[in-house]
This record gives sequence, structure tokens and C-alpha cells, in this order.
Amino acid sequence: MDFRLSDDQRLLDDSASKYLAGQYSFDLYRKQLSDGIAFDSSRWSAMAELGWMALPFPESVGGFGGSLVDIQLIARRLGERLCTDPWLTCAILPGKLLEFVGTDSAKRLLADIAAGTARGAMAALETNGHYDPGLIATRVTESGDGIRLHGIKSVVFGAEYAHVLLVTARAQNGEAMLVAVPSTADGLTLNNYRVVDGSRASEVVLSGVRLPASAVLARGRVVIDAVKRAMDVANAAICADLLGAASAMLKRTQEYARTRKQFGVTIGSFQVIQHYLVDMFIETQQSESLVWMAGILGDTPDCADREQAISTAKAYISRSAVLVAQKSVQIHGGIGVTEELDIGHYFRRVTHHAQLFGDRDHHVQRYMACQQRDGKC
Amino acid sequence: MDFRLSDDQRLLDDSASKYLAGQYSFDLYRKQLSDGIAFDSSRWSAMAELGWMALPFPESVGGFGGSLVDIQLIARRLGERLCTDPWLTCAILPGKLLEFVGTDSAKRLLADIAAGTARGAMAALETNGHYDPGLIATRVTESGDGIRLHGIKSVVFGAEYAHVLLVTARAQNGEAMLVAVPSTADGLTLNNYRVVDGSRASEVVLSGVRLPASAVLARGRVVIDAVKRAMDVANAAICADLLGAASAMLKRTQEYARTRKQFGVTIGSFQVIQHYLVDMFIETQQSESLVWMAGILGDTPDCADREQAISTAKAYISRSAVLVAQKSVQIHGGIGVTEELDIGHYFRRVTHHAQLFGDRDHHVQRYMACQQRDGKC
Amino acid sequence: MNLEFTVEELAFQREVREWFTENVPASLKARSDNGQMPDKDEQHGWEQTLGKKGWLAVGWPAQHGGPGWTATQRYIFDLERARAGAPPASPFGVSMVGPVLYTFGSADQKKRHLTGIVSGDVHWCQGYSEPNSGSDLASLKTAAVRDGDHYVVNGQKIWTTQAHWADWCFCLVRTDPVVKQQQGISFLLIDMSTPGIEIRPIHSIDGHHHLNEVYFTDVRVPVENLVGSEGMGWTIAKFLLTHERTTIAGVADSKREIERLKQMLKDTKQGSGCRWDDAFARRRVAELEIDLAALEYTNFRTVAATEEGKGLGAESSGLKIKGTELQQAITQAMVELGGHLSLTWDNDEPVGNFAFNRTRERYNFLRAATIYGGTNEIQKNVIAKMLLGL
Amino acid sequence: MNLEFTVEELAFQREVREWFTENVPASLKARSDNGQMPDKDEQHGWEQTLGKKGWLAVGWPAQHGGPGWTATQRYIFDLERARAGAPPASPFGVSMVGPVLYTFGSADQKKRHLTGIVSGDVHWCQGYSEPNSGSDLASLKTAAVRDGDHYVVNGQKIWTTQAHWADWCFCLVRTDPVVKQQQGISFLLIDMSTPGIEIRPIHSIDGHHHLNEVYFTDVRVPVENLVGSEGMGWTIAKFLLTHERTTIAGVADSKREIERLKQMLKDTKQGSGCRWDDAFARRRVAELEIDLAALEYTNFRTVAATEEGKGLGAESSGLKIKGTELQQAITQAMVELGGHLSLTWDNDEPVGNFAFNRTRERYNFLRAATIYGGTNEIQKNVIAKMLLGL
Repeated sequence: MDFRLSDDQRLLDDSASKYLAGQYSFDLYRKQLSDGIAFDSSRWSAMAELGWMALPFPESVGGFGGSLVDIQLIARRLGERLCTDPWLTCAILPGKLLEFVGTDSAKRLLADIAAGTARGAMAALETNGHYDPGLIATRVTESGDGIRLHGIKSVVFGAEYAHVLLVTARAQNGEAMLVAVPSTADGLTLNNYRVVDGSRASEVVLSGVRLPASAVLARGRVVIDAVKRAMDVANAAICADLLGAASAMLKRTQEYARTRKQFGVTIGSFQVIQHYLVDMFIETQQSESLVWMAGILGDTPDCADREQAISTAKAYISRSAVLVAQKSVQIHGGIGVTEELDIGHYFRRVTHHAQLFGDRDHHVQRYMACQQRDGKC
Repeated sequence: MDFRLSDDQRLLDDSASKYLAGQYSFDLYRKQLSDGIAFDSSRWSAMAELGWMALPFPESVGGFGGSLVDIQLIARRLGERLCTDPWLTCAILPGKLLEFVGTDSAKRLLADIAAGTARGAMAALETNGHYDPGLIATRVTESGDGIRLHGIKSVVFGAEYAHVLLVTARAQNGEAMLVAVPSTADGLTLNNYRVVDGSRASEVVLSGVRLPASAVLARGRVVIDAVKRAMDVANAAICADLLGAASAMLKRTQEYARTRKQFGVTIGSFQVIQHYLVDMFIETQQSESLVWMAGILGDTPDCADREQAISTAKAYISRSAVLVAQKSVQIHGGIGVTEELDIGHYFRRVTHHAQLFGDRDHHVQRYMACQQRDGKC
Repeated sequence: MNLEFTVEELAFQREVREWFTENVPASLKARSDNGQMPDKDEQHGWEQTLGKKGWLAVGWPAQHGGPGWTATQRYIFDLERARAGAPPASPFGVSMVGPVLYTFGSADQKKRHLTGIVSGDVHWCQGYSEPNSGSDLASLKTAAVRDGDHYVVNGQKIWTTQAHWADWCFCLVRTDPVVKQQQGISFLLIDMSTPGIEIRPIHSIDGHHHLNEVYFTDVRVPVENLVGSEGMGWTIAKFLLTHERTTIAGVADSKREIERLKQMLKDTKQGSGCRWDDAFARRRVAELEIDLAALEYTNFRTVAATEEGKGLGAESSGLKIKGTELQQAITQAMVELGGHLSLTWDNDEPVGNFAFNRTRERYNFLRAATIYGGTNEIQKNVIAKMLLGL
Repeated sequence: MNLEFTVEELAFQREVREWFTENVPASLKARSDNGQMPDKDEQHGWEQTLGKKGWLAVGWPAQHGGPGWTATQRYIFDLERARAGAPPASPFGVSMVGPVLYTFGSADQKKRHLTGIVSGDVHWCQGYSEPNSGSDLASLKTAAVRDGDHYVVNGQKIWTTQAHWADWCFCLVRTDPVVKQQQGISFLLIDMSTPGIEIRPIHSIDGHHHLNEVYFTDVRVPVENLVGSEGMGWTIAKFLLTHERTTIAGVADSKREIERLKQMLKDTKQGSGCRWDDAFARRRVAELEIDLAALEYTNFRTVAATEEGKGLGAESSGLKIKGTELQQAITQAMVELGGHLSLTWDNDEPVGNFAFNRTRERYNFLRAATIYGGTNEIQKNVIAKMLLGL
């Protein structure tokens, strides 16, 4: 057993930390928030140059063959810094979906994403599907020379910054398909809005979008399996993001308790505040343990092991990060519920990520399903 | 809305409180515990003279027509004093079962119980039935002149002090029956043991017990319905018992926190201990509110209203009394886990009553079932 | 013991319910059906509607312009108000400065101020907290120095809810900097249009503007605006803390919110069924309902004790703690049970069930519920003193 | 990062597992399958079996008679021990006084005492707490007054686990009543057969006798039984608190208990199915398993840090808090999920599933888990000091 980062990982972690410290800030975040923007093309290029887009993809598509832990290292730093750049949703998530789908056309698209020259977005969930990517009402009809898409994909993160949307739909016979829809396609409308962490998502309305048959990247069971696996990768990253955000909140709250005075003493001198901080500290420690567990055990095509590892981590961390966030606000008092201070923004980020691709309840239930299947998928 | 006790109720409450203060004590309780006894015939007679056996039964059988709240007033005092006398299990529970069954033979038996001359015990649950009185493996076979009983009724509280056991069984055609089995019947064996609160229960083994047909007190749906309703009465009393025990623990723990010194100060000066006590106090207050709610709204033959009221109260109080009990032990430290002090005994009593006839989990599920039926039974 | 309303109370309930059905504006109801708060015009318009009916200052005795209701009637009114989807009245006028004025105020002060509160025409805010005096209110520094017929006020208040909507502010100010903290504090009424007052908005994490900083620079306040005498401020503030407890637990709104959550789950499809089909979701709702029942009946006991004229002690102090915890738990369940539908923020068009889209607002807003009016930790300290006889 | 055991560690695990399978007495396993603790003969017999194999003092370096295992090996050993249904070794000899002696003891003390601990032949108890010195250990009063070649000990210890089973007791005693509290405390080894020692049993709420009061009246202890020098007692006590953390979280036993609970639910019929069919029961187990996973991987991190020779700070102090909370939560689930089967106490014959009949014992016993060795509240105070840099 070894929880040490490799030298490469330490370098990656350091560079992510330093890059964000230098190029991102709370003021920048707030400006983007008020402007309704969650993207910056120069930062995107810089991140690509740092290798963040290529990081976890196979060398055959120009990637660096990095691991899930590598993804988590960056995600944790993004969470720590409140960064809303759509690295996860426009590069890692669609990229992993393409990798897991594994067809030639998917790989060609993945190569562009890994190179940082294209951005994607996964359009898999729908309003009536809760977190289940198998519940698809969007229809694809095939005619001789092409296909048409009808339906609405819901809360598609990063869609407005994507060049291509990876849309799941069902054929008349019920078969699932993954379709690459260019953002410029006729009949495609994006209704964009802000989401809870300050980043952006869209309702993707497909009104008879016509595409050549080659737009179909994959069909059959592999589609839903790949979406689930990509969501598991995302959840491993989300756990790390939650850890980064919760750790930052704990650090700020410790500092606040050390310095804020009421009744002539620092509030950190009150035993109840001390015990709150200890509870938060312990939760953060335990969360970190499960982040790495998920990073290591979740990096496998075996769906039983993977689902159990990811759901264990997400079920635990989504609860504990929310507890840390709530206590941080409570200890800060009034200032904690304002837009002025970063604490309230971390609070929202934690709320968002705790239920992004499944909250505790969802993942406890998935864990139970894993147990009932007794290791089989 | 009025939460005041009537003058009669105040008298009843006072007399119960005074009687127990005078005739029962922690030393007596401990002596009975070590002797493996949970009954005293002179106290039983005294309680009968005080009218406790007749209290909640119709005047037509010699009762006083008292209410469910009246039962709760006594139960609360019993809980407050750790009293293990089988008043609830040998008088109220079997008596209410007979009252709800309502046949003539049941009423005759009830009259004896109300008079304090007979004691009963409800033998309804079985080892494979969890808390569901409908799950009955015990068989009754009918022949020309009588019946025979085969089976085992499980954890029958107060059985060894009962003159008659009220046994549920199923006929060959699946119909439920309630049978009065005299404690002297051939083929009846009681395996007696202590239960968690220090009182007594038995496995009731029926090895072909032969009885006249007149021993069948009732048959059909009324049997299970009456058992359920009697268990609801018991649960209203149990809630009050839990309140009495939890209030006593809170009082002792407040006193301990006021007087026990560590680090040169009373432990009540520590803010964390103070907040524990406040949480315990609030839980006790909220529990009391639901005790009276259950006493009033649970006193109805309408099963939907009754089940919702009882399950609301039991679900809440079984959790909160356990919390109070656990925190009381924790604040007392080492002395709290010994047999020397009453705190540990209250702790066991709360454990026991919290799951007697259904723990929180069971009652939350029953509450959900009430909600799903939308007021229908 | 008896948990039923009397015939008269039931008739009152019907009357109130009918009136609400007819008089709550559709726009107000639509907002609350989606868990949103009214804007200034809606809130003030609604309070004026209540004022015209004589149902705004519901806790006041008849001689001061209240309806003279019993505690039970006030409780019923609040239940029906929430059920109808109407917001609670802003507390600063009717629940706070009003009772202070009819209890401690001069005849002139009563004459000048009570009518405007009862009618809903004049709006108030509360100037208590300061940047370094949050939980430790007694350390406040805003100074009121006597200068002839005026006090000259200098200092800064913070967390002033609706200061930007208010005509008047009731303030705790320090009139004596020398004596022991609590003793130097006075209760002053300040016209918000007085020169020298600057309001700066504080934006909350629910995305809205409720709170403000209020700066006082040489603000001249006539001495007749002092309530009671100099140094009585702390006594008045303590009086307010133990006043009116029949609605502090927020039972009426929590009941409505749970009903709304159930409806939201039933209205939201999941595959061929709906979110309400999920037994674990139903269990979460059931556990909230059970907790709410405990709070509701504790509240009933407090209401009944009030009817009997009994003092309110630690028994009712738990209501605020449990009530705010439950409000937070309900909104958290709302956010979480909505799944990704709860993650949208500024969408104008519904994403699935619009009510889920807006759950975050109330969830974030209610984080303050365990902070304002004395944090729950401070409340527990106070109760502990009573319990331990300190 | 790597969570896999090495090939050598896996081989070690197989070896240990096989040995346990062959050597755990059936009676011991039967007891633990029902959640019961061993009696004195079983416990001591088992420790001697381990001692013969050289696997009793598993945390000790090889030069003092330990197996010289790595932290990972010790962790694996503990996992397999619990899995096999064997009880943990009594900590007083192998985990407490042993390490104290090989760290602070004289050559003579090592020679005299270590062998008996390693072999499981000599049993120890711990004389720390006193009636008025529980959480506040530094206020202890038991006096050891020098008289020639002896200390004369007078005083009373309490909560002395297994004093009635022990040959020796290691005691904190006050050798200097004048200096500041902590400074006057010394660490003394006392032969339990010395005249003047009286043991009185304390019965615990699980119905058993583990604890004792120990009275010392003019007990003469040879000066060579002082460990280190006079006044070093507090230093030694603190050393023990931070020693050996690889098993403090109780992960191995909690894993076994959860597996046992699952089996109990599967083995207990309910109608035509079993208790495991209840989705809410399964959920409760799942939530415990998830909490246990968090604890287990945190424990792994501590083990890995130990392997790297890193100091153990606040990171591992949470293990005791979370570990004991989880032990209590598991036993509470066991009691509650058994329904009325868990309410039986002294039945000899099974009432349904006998394992459920005995759940109450462990549940009651484990109430002490958050109290002994410093209450969890005291543990949190200590961690808070580190976090806040106090």
C-alpha cells in the first residue's frame, strides 16, 4: 500500500496549483459570474499546453496515458480555486465517453479533443430520467442517406462552449445510439443558463436535426455502458473537486475562528466551535482517503468493482463535503451567506458537485445494487 | 386546543407518582433483577386497588372507562421509576386485546382482568414474523369437540405471571383465531428468561395443547385487527414510558453536570456538555408533545388515523429517547456504564422500549404505508 | 386534553381560508409555488391588502389596531396564510417595533407610528448588528451623542434586511460610552430619509438582495425619537426576544413546503413513473413529516400555554432551534431530490419541473436561518444557563 | 499510489489465514459468532497459543521478542484475526506496558517482564483512573511514598479492566505532592499479589464483570519497580497515547461485525423471505459499510505513513473518534434490526437467531468505547488545539 504521488504526479499537481494561483482568482471568478461566462479561450489554450486535455487519454490518440488519479489531482485544484473552466465537462467527460465507445470515428474526434483543438459536451441526461442515462426519450430516425434527431437533452454542462455535442438517442427499435452533433447543425437550439456553481449548462433542443449516417459514433449496449463509465470518471474527479473545495473552506474557517473576536475572545476559543472544526477536519481526512480509493479502484473497465468504488466515494464525500460547507457558513455567520466572501461561493460549488451525476441517495442505492448483484454486473 | 390534565387525571398522576415513590425503589428494582423476578403480588393487589387494572376498560366489564392518556400517565411514572411490574403486559395489553375482540367470552375474561383477579399475556408474535402479527405459523386444528394448538409464540412478555395466554393461531383454511390458553393447560411449556429492561418474557411452546371449542375467543379478520390495535395502545403507553425514562435521565444528568468536577470546574461549565444537555432537553420536550398527540389521536378505532398517530410518535420518540439515553451515559462517563448507578439501567430500559412492538424503522415504514393508502386502511 | 379546534375556531379557519383564496394575488401565489420570494412591490402591496382588512398586525391587542385574536387564532391564521401561498408579513414593523412602541413608547410615538404599521403603509428595518458586533450584540459601537434637541448618530450597521425598502429604522445605539456595555445602549427611531444615511447593498448567496450595510454620518435624530429612556435599549431588545412565539418555529411554512415537495415529486416523471415512486425519496419525506409533527405539537403546547397566560421559558426556546434546523433540512431535501433539475440557476424557461429549478434559492437563503436573531449556538448557551441554573 | 498488497504480503496473509483456521478454538469462534466475549480461561489460553507461535506481541521489534513485522503486516494480521473470530489480545501487556518497558525500562525490568508478556503467561492491568480523576487524569491522588527500598502506596484506582485476571498492574502514582500536577506523577509496576491490595468488582451494563475498583492500603512496592525516574509518569503516559495506531480504529472487528450482521439478516426468516429482503435494512447496512470504507482507507493511509516513518499527527487522532462511533453504530443497527429477537437477555436456548439474542451485550459494552482512554470529547479538544495552533 502506498498513497504517495509519483514524481510525475507531484509535478502535475504543483503545476496545476501554480497555474491556477497565477492565472485565476476569486475576483476573476466573480467577474465571470456577473458576466455570465464560464470560459476563457486563452486559459483553455494554456491548459491544453500544460497537457491537461491530453492527460488521461491513450497515446494512440495523442494523449499521455494518464490515470484517473492524475485527473483527480487537477480536479482537486480546480475545486480549491473555485475555477469554473469547463475542463471536466468539455474535455475529460466527452473525451472519456469517446474513448470508452472506442469506434474509429470516436477516436478521431477524441484526438481533436486531446489536442485541445475541439471541445465536446456529453448530452446524455433528460428531464424525466433523474440520473439514469438509460432513460432516453430522444429519437433518432434513419433514412437512406442519413439520420434525423428529435428530442431535448437536459442540463448539458458546457454545451455552449462545445464544438460538438455527443447526443444519446434511441432508434425506433429501442437501440441506443451516440451521435456527434456539430454545434452549427441546423435544427439545433441551445437554451443556455447558469448552474449552481457558476458554470454554464444548456437545454439542447433537437428539432429534426439532419446529419449524415457517419455522425453515428456507436450503437447498442456500448453506448449506455460508455456513458455510465464516463460518468464514473467524472464522479471520481467530482469527488476530488469536492475535497479541494471542502479543504479550502476548512482552511478559511480555521483562520476565521483563530482571528474573529466576539465577547472579547476569538470564536475559536469556544469549545463548540472547536468541535465543529474537528468534525470538519475528520470528514475532510476521511473524504481524502476515499478520493484516492476511487481514483485507483475506479480506473477499471470491470463495472462491478468500478461502480462500487465510485459510489462508495461519492456517497460518502457528497455528504461530508456538504456538512463541511454548512458548518463553514455557520461558523462564519452573516458574512458566510454573502456574495462578498468566497465561503458562500464554495458553499454553492459544493452543493452543485455533491449532486452532479448523482447525490448521496443515488449512490447509496447504486452501492446496494452492486452488493445485491454480488460482484456481477 | 388544551394540553391540561383534567382534575381526575391530575389525581391519577399524583397517586401513581406517590405510590411508586413509596412502594418502589432502585434498590428493590435491583434486588428483583438479581433474583430474576419482575412481579410482586402485594404490589399487584395494591395497583388493582388503585384502579390501575380497571382504568381504561369499559364500565360494562367493571372498568372506569378511562382514556389512552390515562394509561400514558401511569406508564410515564413507571418509566420514570424503572418499574418492571407487568401492568402493561399482563393487564392493559391483554385487556385491550379482549376489549377490541369484543366477543362475549372475551368480555368475561376481560372482567376478571379489570378486577385484578386474573392476569393475561398476549402471545401474538413469532420468531419469523418480525413485528408483524399477521405472520403466524402456529396452527389450530379443530375436531368435533374441541381444538388443538401446535406452535411456538415468541417473546411473550409477562407470560410467566399470566393465568391465561391469548394465543393467535391459524386454522387449516388460513383463518386467524384468538385462543384463550390457561397457564395450566397440558402440552403448554413456558421457557422463561429475562429481557433487556429487566422484566420477563417467555417462549410459549404449544405441543398439541387440547382445549374445548369455547377457548376460541374470536376468529377471522377481527383477530389481527384487534392485535394491531392493542399493540397501538401499548405503543402509546411505551412512548410515555420512554418519556418518563428519558426525563429521569435528563434530570439526573443535569444534576451530575452541575456537581461533577473535572479540571477544577464542574463539567456543566463545558460548552459542549451544555449543548448536549440542551439537545436532550429539546428532544424530551418534543417527545412529550408527541406522547400527548398519540394519546389523543391514537384513541380511535379508525385505523388510518390511529396508525399514523402512533407511528409518528413511536418513530420520533424511539429515536430521541435513545439519543437522550446515549448522551446521558456519555456525560456520566465510566459510572454511566455500571450496574451501580441507575443511569445504566435507564439506558437498558430505553433500549428495550424503543424497539418493543416496533422500532423507529418499523414505524417510519408504517407511517409511509399510511401515507400511501391516503387515509384508507 | 383536547387537540381539536372549537366550533368558533373552525369557523374562523373557514373565514380566513376563503378570504385568502379570494385575495392572494395570482402572481404572489405563482412565485411561492415555485419557492420564490416576492419582490418589493408584491410584498408591500400584499401587506397593504392585509392592512386594509385589519389582518396585518395580527398579534396586536385591539386597542392598538390589532384584531385582538387569541394565540390559537393567530396560529390558524398563519397556517392558512402559508397554505394559500402568501408570504409572511415583514416582521420589523408588526412583530418588532410595533409591540415595542405600544409597550414602551410615548403617547406621541404611538400616535405617530402605529397607524402606518397597522395599515402596511410604512415599512421598517432593524438596526442591530454591526461589523464587530454580531453574536456579541452588547459590544455595539454606533454612537448617539446628545446635541440640543437631537442625537447625532455616527456608526455602521450591517445585515440590515430590507433597509433599501424601509421608511424607518429602529436602532440600538450607544448613548453612554462609559458605563457597562449593556447599560449604555438606547433604542432610537430613525427616519431613513434623514441626511447622512447611506445604504450599501449586500448580495446574498441565494442570488438576491435582502441585506444591507447602513452607514450613519452625523445623522441628526430628534430626541423625541428615543423610546423609553436612555440606557433602556438592552431591556427593550430582550423584551423582543421573548415576545410572540406562536410562529417562531415556522411550522406553517414548513408544512406548506413539505406538501409542495410531495407535489413536486409526484409531478416529476422518472421513466414510466414519477420521482414519488422512489421508496427512499418517500422515506426522506416521511422522516421530515415526523420531525415536523414533533415541532407542530410542541408549538401547539406553546400556543396553549400562551392562551393560559403562562410565561414562556426554555420550553419554547427550542422552537427556534428545531424550527430553523427543519427548514434547512426540508430545503436540502428539495434540492437533492430534484437531481440535476435542481442545479439550474438563471433559466427563465422551465427545465423539467420549474419548482425544482428554484429550490436552490430557498436552500441558500435559509442558511441564514440558524444565524440571524442570535445563532443557534447562542440560543443553546441561553437555554443551558436555564437548565443548569447558572 | 497503489492499494494492492505486495506478493509477499499476500503470501503472509495466506499464511496467517491458514494458521488461524487451524488454531482458533471452536468454542472461541462460536462465542464470537454470537457476538460474545471470551471468559478468562479462553482469553488467556488463546493468548498463550499466540505467544507460542510468536504472534502475540505483534507490534514489538524483533530484538524484544516481537515478530518484527511491518505496519502492513500487523494490519493484515489484525484483519485475519477478526475474520477468524478470534478476540484481540488484551492490550495491557503487549500494547501498553511492554512498549513502555522496552522504551523506558531498565535492563533488569526488561529481563524480568518482557518474556512473560511475549509468551502470554503473565497478565497485566492498568491503574490510571481514580474516582475523581477520570478525564482529568493529571489530578490523580494515589500516593507512593518512599520508605527505604520501597514505595508505600495508598489510594484507589477505578475502572481497572481485568484487574481480577491480572498478575501485575502498571500504575500512575503521585510521588511528589508539591510540584505541579503532571510533574509529580510516576510510573510504577505493582505485583497484584502484594499484601494490601483489594479488588472489588464493578458490574457493567452488558451484564458482565470486566471492571474493578482497586484499593491500595500500605502496599509496599520495591523501588526497582519504578520505570524511568520519579516524575516521568506523565511523559510515559503521553508516549503510550501516540504509540501504535494501526489498529486503534477497530476496522478489522467492525468489518467482521458488519459481515456478521448481514449473515444474521440472511439467516433470519421473515414470513416467506428473510430480514435481508427489507430494502431499508439493506440500506442501513450499506451506509455502515460506506462509513467503514472511509475509516478503512484512512487507516490504510496511517499505516502507509507509519511504513514511511512519518509522525502521526491529528490525521490519525480522528481514527479513534470515528472508529468508536462506528462500532457503536454497528451494534445499534444489530440490536434494532433484530426486532424483538434482540430483546432477550439470559435465555440459554435460542429465540430465533441466537446471534440477535446476544446483540445487546456488545451494544451495551461498547457504550464505554467513546469514554475510555480519554472521552471522544477530550480527543476533540486535543485535535482542536492542533488545528487552531493553540
